[in-house]
Amino acid sequence: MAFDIKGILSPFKALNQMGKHPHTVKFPYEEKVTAPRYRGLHFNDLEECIGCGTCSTICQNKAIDMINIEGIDPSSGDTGLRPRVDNGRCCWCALCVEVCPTGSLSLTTDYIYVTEDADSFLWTPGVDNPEGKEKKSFVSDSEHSLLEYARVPMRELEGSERVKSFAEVVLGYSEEEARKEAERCIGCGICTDNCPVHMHIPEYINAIAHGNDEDAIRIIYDNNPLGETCGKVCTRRCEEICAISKRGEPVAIRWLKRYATERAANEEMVKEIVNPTILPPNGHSVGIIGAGPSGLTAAYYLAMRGFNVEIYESKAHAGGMIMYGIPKYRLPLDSIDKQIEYMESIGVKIHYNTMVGKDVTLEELHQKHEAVFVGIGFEKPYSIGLTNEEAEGSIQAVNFLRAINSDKHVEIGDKVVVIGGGNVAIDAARVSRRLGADVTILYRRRVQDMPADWEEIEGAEDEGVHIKPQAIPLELITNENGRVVAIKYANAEMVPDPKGGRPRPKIIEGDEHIIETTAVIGAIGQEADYSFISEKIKSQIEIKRGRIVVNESQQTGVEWLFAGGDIANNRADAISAIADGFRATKGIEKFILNKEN
Amino acid sequence: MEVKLQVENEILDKIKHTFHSAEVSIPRKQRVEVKLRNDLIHPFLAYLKDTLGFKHLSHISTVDWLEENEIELVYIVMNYDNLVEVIAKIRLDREKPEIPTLREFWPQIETYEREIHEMYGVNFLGHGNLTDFILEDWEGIPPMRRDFDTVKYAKETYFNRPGREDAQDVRTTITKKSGEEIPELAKVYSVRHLE
Amino acid sequence: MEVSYDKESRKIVQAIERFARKHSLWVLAYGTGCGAIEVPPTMTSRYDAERFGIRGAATPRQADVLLITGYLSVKTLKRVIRTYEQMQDPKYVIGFGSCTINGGMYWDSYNTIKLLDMYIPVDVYINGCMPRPEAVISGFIELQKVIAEGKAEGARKYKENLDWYRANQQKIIHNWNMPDYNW
Amino acid sequence: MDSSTWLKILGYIITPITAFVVGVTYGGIVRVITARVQNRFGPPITQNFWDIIKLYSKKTAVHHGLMQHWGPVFAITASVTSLFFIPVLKDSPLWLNNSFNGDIIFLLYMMVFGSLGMALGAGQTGNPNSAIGVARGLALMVGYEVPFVLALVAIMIQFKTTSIAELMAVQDGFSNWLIFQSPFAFIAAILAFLGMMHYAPFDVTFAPAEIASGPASEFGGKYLALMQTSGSIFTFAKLVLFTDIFLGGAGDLVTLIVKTFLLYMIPVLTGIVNPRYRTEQAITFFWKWPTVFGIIAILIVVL
Amino acid sequence: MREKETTIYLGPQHPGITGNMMVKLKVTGDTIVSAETHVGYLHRAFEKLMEARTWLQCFPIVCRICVPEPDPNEENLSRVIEEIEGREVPERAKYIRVLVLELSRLATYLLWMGGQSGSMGLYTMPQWTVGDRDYILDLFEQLTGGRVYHMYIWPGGVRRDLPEGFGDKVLKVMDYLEKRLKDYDDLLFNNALFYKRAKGVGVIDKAKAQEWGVVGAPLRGCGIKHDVRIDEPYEVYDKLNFIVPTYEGGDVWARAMVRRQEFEQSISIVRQVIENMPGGDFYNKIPNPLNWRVPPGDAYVKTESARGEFGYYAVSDGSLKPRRVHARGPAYVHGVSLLERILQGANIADVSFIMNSLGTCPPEIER
Repeated sequence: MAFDIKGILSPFKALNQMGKHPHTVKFPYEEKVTAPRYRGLHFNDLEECIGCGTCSTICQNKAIDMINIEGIDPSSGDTGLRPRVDNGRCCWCALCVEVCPTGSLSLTTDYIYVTEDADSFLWTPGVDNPEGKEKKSFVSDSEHSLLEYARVPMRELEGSERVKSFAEVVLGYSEEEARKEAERCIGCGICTDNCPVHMHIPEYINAIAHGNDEDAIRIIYDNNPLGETCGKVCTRRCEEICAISKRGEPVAIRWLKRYATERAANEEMVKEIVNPTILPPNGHSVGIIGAGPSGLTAAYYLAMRGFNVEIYESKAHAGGMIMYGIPKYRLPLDSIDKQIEYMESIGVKIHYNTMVGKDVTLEELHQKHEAVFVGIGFEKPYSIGLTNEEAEGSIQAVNFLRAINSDKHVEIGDKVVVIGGGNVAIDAARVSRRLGADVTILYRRRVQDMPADWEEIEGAEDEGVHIKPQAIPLELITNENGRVVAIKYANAEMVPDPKGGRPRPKIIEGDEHIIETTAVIGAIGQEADYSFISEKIKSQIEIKRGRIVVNESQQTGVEWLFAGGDIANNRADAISAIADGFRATKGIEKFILNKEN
Repeated sequence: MEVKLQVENEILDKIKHTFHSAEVSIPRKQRVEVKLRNDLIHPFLAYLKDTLGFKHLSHISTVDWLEENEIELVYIVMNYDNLVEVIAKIRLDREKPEIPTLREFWPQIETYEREIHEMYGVNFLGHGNLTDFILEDWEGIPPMRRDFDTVKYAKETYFNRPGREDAQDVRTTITKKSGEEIPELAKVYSVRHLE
Repeated sequence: MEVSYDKESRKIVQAIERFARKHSLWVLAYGTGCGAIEVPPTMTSRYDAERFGIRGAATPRQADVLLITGYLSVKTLKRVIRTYEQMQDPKYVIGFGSCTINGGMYWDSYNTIKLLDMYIPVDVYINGCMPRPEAVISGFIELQKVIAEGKAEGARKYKENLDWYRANQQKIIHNWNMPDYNW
Repeated sequence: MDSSTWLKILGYIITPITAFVVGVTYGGIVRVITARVQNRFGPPITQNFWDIIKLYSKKTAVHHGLMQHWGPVFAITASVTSLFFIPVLKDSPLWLNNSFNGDIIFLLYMMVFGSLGMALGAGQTGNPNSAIGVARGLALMVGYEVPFVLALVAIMIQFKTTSIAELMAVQDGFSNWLIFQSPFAFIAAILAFLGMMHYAPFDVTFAPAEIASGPASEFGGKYLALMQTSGSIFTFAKLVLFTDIFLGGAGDLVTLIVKTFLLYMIPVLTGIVNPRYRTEQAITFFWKWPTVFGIIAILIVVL
Repeated sequence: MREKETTIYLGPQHPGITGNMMVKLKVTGDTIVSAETHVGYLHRAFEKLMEARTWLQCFPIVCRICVPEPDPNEENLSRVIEEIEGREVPERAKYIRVLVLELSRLATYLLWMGGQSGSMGLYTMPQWTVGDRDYILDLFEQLTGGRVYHMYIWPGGVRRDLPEGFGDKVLKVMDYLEKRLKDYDDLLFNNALFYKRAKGVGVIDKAKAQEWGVVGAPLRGCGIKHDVRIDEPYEVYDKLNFIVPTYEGGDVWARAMVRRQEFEQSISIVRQVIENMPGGDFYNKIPNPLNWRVPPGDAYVKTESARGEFGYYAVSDGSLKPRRVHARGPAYVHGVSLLERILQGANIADVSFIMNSLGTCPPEIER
């Protein structure tokens, strides 16, 4: 290659291109098909989207706003907001797509938008381009998504190991595991909506992710003094609507709470970390009946606000259902003690073994205190409604658990049948396993219909509990001593409910079986005992389906009487009771201070 | 691994032998990291270039350690014969960052120093041409310093297209609906992407 | 050369003028930002914008269209203003991509302007970061449409609101050492 | 006035218009051909008309001094005047124009006049690129004028005439074309022609990547339209001149168009596939081979 | 007689300028007495912006640092994070990264061929090469979803797996380019006028080359054989066969010849990569990007871009956001101090020509 005649003539060879057909794409008369994963304009599936705003968070251009859209109303697990993209900011990097927990957001093959109007670049994907649904190109399925859809597994005792003792089954997260799990959270806060207390979930998870466990504890204690209990046994409605759960396992909010609260090993540490501001005594006094979750919560926050709080507890130990209803392998005694002691340390007074109605009357309490909060819970079990129910060997689960938790011996033999499908039934079954019995659960409907937590059901199965679904008990068979020796049940099939409810079991005629048993434990529900309330007061309050009707600040028809927990809500779990207690705090404070003025 | 890092170790020994106060480490293959006293950077680079044969200046970087009130200068030089890169770090006082120019070693240092002067306000004594390089008529603190808030500056100086005021905060929307009250201490964690 | 046309012939002349303007868009060769990388493919064999009479012009005096290909740093803005003012009427500006509309990905940068239309009038915006050649061609087609409708009046707008534009420009260009815009 | 005068006046009107139309159309065709080599479709052939109309319709508000206004006017005057002295068609009173004895020499001056006018105009704009472009253009002119003049001198000596019409007359019949009668003069002239047409590798004057289109950099709108008009006419004039001198002229318009078009393709195709020279390289080039050929042509004639 | 000295501002609006910058030239006649580069027209304060963004959010930004060739930036940032973090990259991802890098090198060289010829008035060449580059961009679109800015390589691997039948498509384009390379040879590399223009122009002194910080093709055009791909092999370059061409002379011609040969080598590398593409994962997932912390530390990594050694220095303080990411492109030295030096004494006609041959890319100078 140099300056020679060949070099002069060589370029002229290029002229042969003249004969070739140009490779020009004759746009707009002829369109080049964009790639199947082209990153064009956004499309948002409005039905799928839950308005978590993660797209808006990840956008480094602050191009995405979450806005209210007509026709889309907030609901549980949906903020009602939808993203709007400012195409004057967007750079089509599709990070928003990669972090969308539901996969509703995607990019399309459309990309051309030309206009003279600079103000027309605000687009609400899905609203402005419904046709984008057919043109989706850059999507993020759970394989490609940047979010972590698998939960950090919780370490537990082996099933065979568990049944040997009442040692706590769940071992809790290590620091590293907790951080990793906390990092999965996208911080949207949708979960808080479903939490009865509205705990500050994203905040404390974020604090854990940042390595600030103490901040997490403080945030938890802001509206839940029984955080540790909730960390172990909460029914965690929050996880049901966790944004991550749309495509994967929800963030282990409960376990993270457990991790954080357990970082404070004893009550002094809790006090030191939480360091609550306790207002000086304001001279007012509140009486609380029942040291269950709702009563304790109300007591804690009232005490912090300077009230003189006295709790009247009929039993020897505080805690109510969390003390006596939950087996110790789920919630150890130490943990309860720690929480109670912490409360007592900030000035909550508890009168143990003081039964209202017997040792002291409600009217007396009213004399002594300006307001009274009732949180007695459901202690009286429903009867199972079978023949020979009163026979020896037929036990109520609540009584059974209470007895076991009070270190009393209950004779159940080696072959136990539990009737019911709720958490109490499972608890009773697992406790029976630990007492060495062979346990069968009879449940009317299918396994997936069981109201108990799936983790509990799995745990029970791991421990060797037989679950017999679609089995309707018919009668208890007693021996000559009047002792239950067998139970007769019939298999059932599921038939659709004519009213449109969930399918109902229907007995298959003739398909009856008998199981031999040494004890039958009934666990089909409880109710409250309102005998301590005098007729005069009873006539002023409204009791509906066994529950006292209260207003939004837990106030009953009698203005000084507040109620909470199982007797005031139909959710029957600790966190709802805590929520009631928390709300009652405000109601009581308002009531007393208003009265004063 | 020790055998493989022979060259690196030789260089490390030589540097240690010549500059006793230097902290030398080998972060990985083909890298030797040196932390130096400020006044030693001049002789150190001269030593590297003239004695050890580090002819190629790869990079000069600057890191602002606002919390420690220091500005770190990172010199990365490479030896094309044994393919090792030496990362030399010095730390200057952030209040009055001054260091003699190094432009006699490599002519292109002039460019680096002009930029560092402009972006971090480091004064290279004897440089002679510390004029505007990238910016034009810049007033105020050097923009790459960490205490310069670019978001605030941009907001004050430029315009934003209106029409986005109806944006809602997701967390606030939820709290409004549920009645949750986020305490002050938690609010810092409500913001995603914390500082 | 002032010839008084009657209304009808004035109309015909205007139609011819507009047709010629529409079909002969000379684009100033000034790559102000990163969108400039999609201009060569638009102008070369694969997309061949010359089919529409679009071609490059070396200097502002000869150019009809100024492409603002993305962000403008303050330093460039000063040159762009000067360039725009040097261009002869009728002149058009096309804003490329997000950066010209609302700052784009440099929304928090201390050195780039965010809204182009605060500084010079813009006739057509093209969506994208950066716009593909197809989008660029669509932009030109839109501009042709605007010209045919006689709505591309950026230059007039600029002249009429010169004070407002100047105020915005001088807000960020501290050292204003440019000649006056006097035509 | 007799009919021949009328015819002549008509010719004065028709010739520049034809030159303009043909020149501009050629420009359009060149753009299409270039596009085809470049693997694309290119603009419509009428594109250059729209360009020029658009340029005329542009407002022009640049003022750099009197010469800036006069430059393009000079250029167009020069090209039209040149055209008037070139017989477009053989033996046609309408198209013969003002051919007279000595018009070759006159044309040599006239063709330079336009460039000088442009140079003066561009020089006044104060744009350094223009100044450099002008300097380059003039230097290049010095380069290609040498072989061009040598070739013409050789022909003038050979046929003892300075009239184009007479030269056309001697080229009766295909084999009598000057391209065959004096090939060395033709080679020298055609190489100079490459430079004259300002296509690569001799487009140093306008080189956009170097000096932003050189002399024209400050000219927009109507000035540029004038320059383009004059360029189109001038291109046609040069093509006709070369056809007349070397290719035996043309008896009818079709022949003329075929011949000029083929001739035009030489610089065009060279331009498409070649980069440009640096100015001094270009001048060196002209002073080397083309000049040698020119001298050989003269020597052959003289000896 | 001393001629009068004139000052010429080449740019920022000038057809011959690569990107948006300005060269202030003092000339006498056609000869340049001194040159001064003025940059800053494209300064977007990337490094400042990155300090305010999380590590992942930096990715859409870094590819804008060098507009014609964004991939080395993504590669560098990914690798610098991986080095600080100690994150492993699956083998398949490494191969895909090499594929992307080499395709982008081919695209850049095609653009360069166009620029180099366009700057000397050979306008047919850019029409061809930029048009053909589009086929590579089409490949990128298939692979990454974006034509120019891919945002494809990121820490832990790549963003998406190869689409169905992608290998065949790549090989088809490679065959086409190889065929076209013959046309390019005819038009440009065998062109006598190109030789005449390029030979002896913009000479870099071989003895000074290293000291002046010359890297990439200009360095190899001086006869010095250095390439990051063999000096400090990253990804899987140590498993691929390719030669690093060198040429003596240090002028535009030598640089052009080096690039032309590297063009062939890149085609060969792409073929090898497609042939040896292993199966398995393409991505080692990072944690949830909203909570992704990179442990404290710093690292310097470099990549051989089409224009030379491209280095990234990054410092993490353990938070969600980088403390500092500093990009050092080859043009930082080439486009400023080197250009100023070798323009002295050059012809004014060659400014843009030399600039193109050095691969000056203003956006990476000022970032």
